[in-house]
Amino acid sequence: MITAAVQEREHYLNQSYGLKSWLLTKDHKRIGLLYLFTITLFFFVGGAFATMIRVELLTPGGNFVSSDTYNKLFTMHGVAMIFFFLIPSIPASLGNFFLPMMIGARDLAFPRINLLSWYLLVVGGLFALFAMLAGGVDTGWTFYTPYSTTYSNSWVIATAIGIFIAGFSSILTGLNFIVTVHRMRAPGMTWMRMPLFVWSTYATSLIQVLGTPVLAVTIILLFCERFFHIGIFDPKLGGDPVLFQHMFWFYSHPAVYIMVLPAMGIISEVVSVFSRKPVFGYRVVAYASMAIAVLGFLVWGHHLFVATQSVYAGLVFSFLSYFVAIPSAIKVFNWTATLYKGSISFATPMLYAFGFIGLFTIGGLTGLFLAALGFDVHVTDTYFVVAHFHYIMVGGTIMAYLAGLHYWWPKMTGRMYPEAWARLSALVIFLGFNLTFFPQFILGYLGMPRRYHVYPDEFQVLHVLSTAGASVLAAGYLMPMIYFVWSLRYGQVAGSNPWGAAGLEWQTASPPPVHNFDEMPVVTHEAYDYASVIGEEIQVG
Amino acid sequence: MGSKLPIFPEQASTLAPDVDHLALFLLVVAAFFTVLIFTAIFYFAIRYRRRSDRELPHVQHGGMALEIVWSVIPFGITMVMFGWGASLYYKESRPPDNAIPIYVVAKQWMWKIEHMEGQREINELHVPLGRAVKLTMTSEDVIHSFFVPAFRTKQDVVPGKYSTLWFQSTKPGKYHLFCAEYCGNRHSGMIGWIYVMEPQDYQNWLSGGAPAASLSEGGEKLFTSLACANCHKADGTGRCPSLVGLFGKTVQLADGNKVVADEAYIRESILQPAAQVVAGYQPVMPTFQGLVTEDGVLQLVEYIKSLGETPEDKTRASGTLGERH
Amino acid sequence: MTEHVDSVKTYVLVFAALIFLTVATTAVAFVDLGPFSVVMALAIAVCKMLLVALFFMHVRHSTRLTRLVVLGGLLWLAILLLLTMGDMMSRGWVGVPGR
Amino acid sequence: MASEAHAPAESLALREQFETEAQQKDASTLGMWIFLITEVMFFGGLFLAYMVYRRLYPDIFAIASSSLNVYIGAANTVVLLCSSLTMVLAVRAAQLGRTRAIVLFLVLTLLLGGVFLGVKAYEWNEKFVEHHIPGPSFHFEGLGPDQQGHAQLFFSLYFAMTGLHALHMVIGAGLLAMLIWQARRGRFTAEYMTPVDLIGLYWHFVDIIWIFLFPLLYLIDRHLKQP
Repeated sequence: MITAAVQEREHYLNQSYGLKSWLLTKDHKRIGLLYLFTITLFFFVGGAFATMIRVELLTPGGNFVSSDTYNKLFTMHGVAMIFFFLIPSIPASLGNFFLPMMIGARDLAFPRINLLSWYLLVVGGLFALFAMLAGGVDTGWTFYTPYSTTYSNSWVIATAIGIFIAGFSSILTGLNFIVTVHRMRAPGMTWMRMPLFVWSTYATSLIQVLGTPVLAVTIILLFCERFFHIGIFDPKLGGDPVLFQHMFWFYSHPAVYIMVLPAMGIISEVVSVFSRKPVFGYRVVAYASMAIAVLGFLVWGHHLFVATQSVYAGLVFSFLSYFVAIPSAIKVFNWTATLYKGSISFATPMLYAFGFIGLFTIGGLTGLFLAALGFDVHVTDTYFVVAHFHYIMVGGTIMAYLAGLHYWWPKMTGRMYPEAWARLSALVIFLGFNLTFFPQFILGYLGMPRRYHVYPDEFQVLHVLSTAGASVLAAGYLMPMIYFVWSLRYGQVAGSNPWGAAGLEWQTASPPPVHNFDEMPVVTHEAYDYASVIGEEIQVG
Repeated sequence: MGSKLPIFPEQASTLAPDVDHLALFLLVVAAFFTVLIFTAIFYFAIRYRRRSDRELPHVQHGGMALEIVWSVIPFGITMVMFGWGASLYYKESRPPDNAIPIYVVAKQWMWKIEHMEGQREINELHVPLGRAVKLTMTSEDVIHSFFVPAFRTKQDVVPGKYSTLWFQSTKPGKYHLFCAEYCGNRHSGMIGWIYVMEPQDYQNWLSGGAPAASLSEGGEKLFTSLACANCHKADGTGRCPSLVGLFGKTVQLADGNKVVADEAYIRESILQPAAQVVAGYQPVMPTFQGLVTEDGVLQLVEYIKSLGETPEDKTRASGTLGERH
Repeated sequence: MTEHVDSVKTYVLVFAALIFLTVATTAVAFVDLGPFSVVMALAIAVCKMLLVALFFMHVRHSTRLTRLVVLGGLLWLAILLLLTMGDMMSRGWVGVPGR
Repeated sequence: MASEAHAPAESLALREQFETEAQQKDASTLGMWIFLITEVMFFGGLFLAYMVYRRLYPDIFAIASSSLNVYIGAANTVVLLCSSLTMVLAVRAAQLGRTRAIVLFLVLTLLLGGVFLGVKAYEWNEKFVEHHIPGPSFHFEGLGPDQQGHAQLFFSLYFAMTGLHALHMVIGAGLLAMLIWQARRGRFTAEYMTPVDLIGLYWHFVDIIWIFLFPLLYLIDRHLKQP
């Protein structure tokens, strides 16, 4: 290390070269990057489908693609985005890279299983891609029976197998993280000293481990019913299609929290670092993550309010749904309070974090609309729902993902991204996003059902606005793609701690050495102790 | 055509204003918190912007009092939302006793509608203004969903069972009917119109055309052609229980349970007779699954309902869901 | 490391209890207990599960974390079963088909 | 029991991401337990479907269940319990570092697992002969056409549950074979026997699943109708 020049220093990227050194790596940082490539690919696959959907909806007549194609487009958009982008997005890429570093570990507890998880995601993804190329699947990402088992003439089985395999990837990642957090923390890293990103990723892992197996068995039953013609949900035999919906949403509602909890973790990190203050109410925010993970399992029936679920079950699920709103609200209030009397920097990650808080607030509040039974009956299965979950998943998860990517980019690559371009992209994405999805709330309230290829004329103006927003949004997403690649070669060399952050991951070199730390860190103070980094204390405000 | 930019959907049922009031309340709450958060972020971000790279704000740890305030107050507000939404939902799920019964069979990709008087419509539903209407619905293939935005109501239509939806219109006109649950290739073509008519016009419409037979008359024909009466003798001497006056009664089953003889029970008894056998009888009835269409089942149900009524009642088109708790 | 080694005798006794319970559950299934036959069958199965988990899987010597994991798993299973069955059981309570 | 000399193989067993062997063993054990919890939820979905349909069609489930041979089922339960006993004895032998005993008990466990699967295959074949395989050719004697579907639901669940259970047994057998091979080469000592311990946990878990499957599938209201 004393061999001077930065380029000479050995780190995880230059320690070995060649395809084999990547495909057989057990280094969590390299696996994190492998995930990053994979999910970026699926993001653009899903994005291409989204683009075609928005082009089709420019006109009410359905004259860009056929209805069959349109149905496949929205199904494959959902499958690609949810199972192969959003669910692995933050935990498997940034989480993989930084969770061990943030708790001062050399690696995850089971590095080989970690590599296996990535391969499972790739194999699952290949099945899904095969299904898409071979002719597509048209059941909607929810695979409701009996349409998916009996009536659809598309590649349901290949897609289902792909999701099944990707599910195991998710389970193994969650298992690995849980064990790592329990058993691999550095000396002195007590639970109450863990960064909030670790807390939220831990909570996410619990959901992955407890929920995903139910999806797996549901897919097996779906497979048996479609392939062997033995009906479990078949109404012709006396089976109950609503049972499928229960089993599907037992996983798929908590899956929403798989997507958004790690996003919340990133926001906690970013808001703290760029206000240079510990997160207000650290303990409360940490416990709120756990509360969301637990309560998130009690609310799935709110997807079934008009599905012939019993009235009483509807009441119970609506009641419980409001409980899960509270920890989310607490988080938003705490982030806002963190800004108070802080030292606030407008660096790109912080701009994305502001975007997240704003959009997540709107997404969360419209969730309250949907949990209100009498109102949900009107707007369920309309564009109101579409807008709501895009505010959470795109406005929430993707904004936070980009915040995290900008925040940790210097650590991962050793290079800075171009700040001006990055700020511009944050602004463009925020504006494009709102223009795309805000009109959809109104569309839904007006009664425009989702998954419609052809629609009545009176909805056209709002659809045109939405499509216009989508093109802005698409441009916004291409910008980071371009300047990140550019920065790998031309970006400024980043120091080990460009933001003045206090986390352990910033106490080692950028890019980090193979085993993360040259010597085992010993933690002596709480997370977000900026005094130890900045040195002197200057009163502001 | 495309120049319109509507913001509020039409209100055309008794339920619509209720839903809109709830929506307004939700909107006010949401707007308040959105503005609160946005303002706070903007204000703090500008007021406390970083002025020097070395500055370090004074650390203040959380305040429990604040945490409690901003969890308890939102919780209280959400409980209002829950109570309001729940009471509306409960109201939506209980059709009034005097609602006009109409039957709906959904299939890929059309709505088949049958009136008590025998009129059949496809993708159109004519209803009289100001009368409560109760739809009993089932599907022949996949799950569909009956959605009328102007009435603010929606209900999934599931194969293998009945579901119910009711509304009472308040404004004459023509309203969209959508299928809201994705059902395959021509999902977006599975749409239609609800015509709300002045009662007089509705009567004219009902008597116009020449319906083959009323729903229960059709059921009677089926009852005869399927030879149901050979066992289900009206005087109760047959091998199977008499069906006169059955509808709406509580039936004692062979397995000791009790069940109310509603549409779902009668449907099940036709298609799966051995599932719920009446006490004192043998499970000798064959299934009619595959022999009777969903429409046919509905006709039989209506015929059996009509058996329980006195002749005067029979002419009156009214619901028979009287003795429900 | 405090590895606890149980005696062979313990294991054989547990095994004998398991065999006994298997015979008992089979025998009791032929007796008409009405609705309690399910309860009985499940109660015996739970006893057997406890024996296997506590003795064969060494839960009784395990850390608090392991016990928490086991209890957590069972709790989540209960959530899945109870909330879904809650819907199934309460269907038809308002007396309107499909509600 | 820790009196035996440190074998060099043992320190090789410590992977680089861990600080100590105790940490590694703890991590592996915790990982295994969490994996078992995912298995609980996996089978949980099947148990849920079973509960729903048994509640909807209690009589048909009782009739369909009585077509299963309760004595074979009970005997197979005993076989599986025996295999659990031999498995736990193998773990005990590993704790004491007795290599030959480990191999002996593991081989016994594998054999008993094989017997269980053989009996299961015999039962499935019987179902096949009786047309009790769900699908177009399904037919259950003595039930009306309207109840065939409900009986078919029972058998769909029967095959899904016992099939997935058997799949877990097959995987377990594969793991046992691997353990036997490693044990014969003297891989395991009193200090390093984590794989034996973990696969033991897995095997007992599969046993527990069967402990529930047996009464739920074979023993519904047997008093109604003698087999």
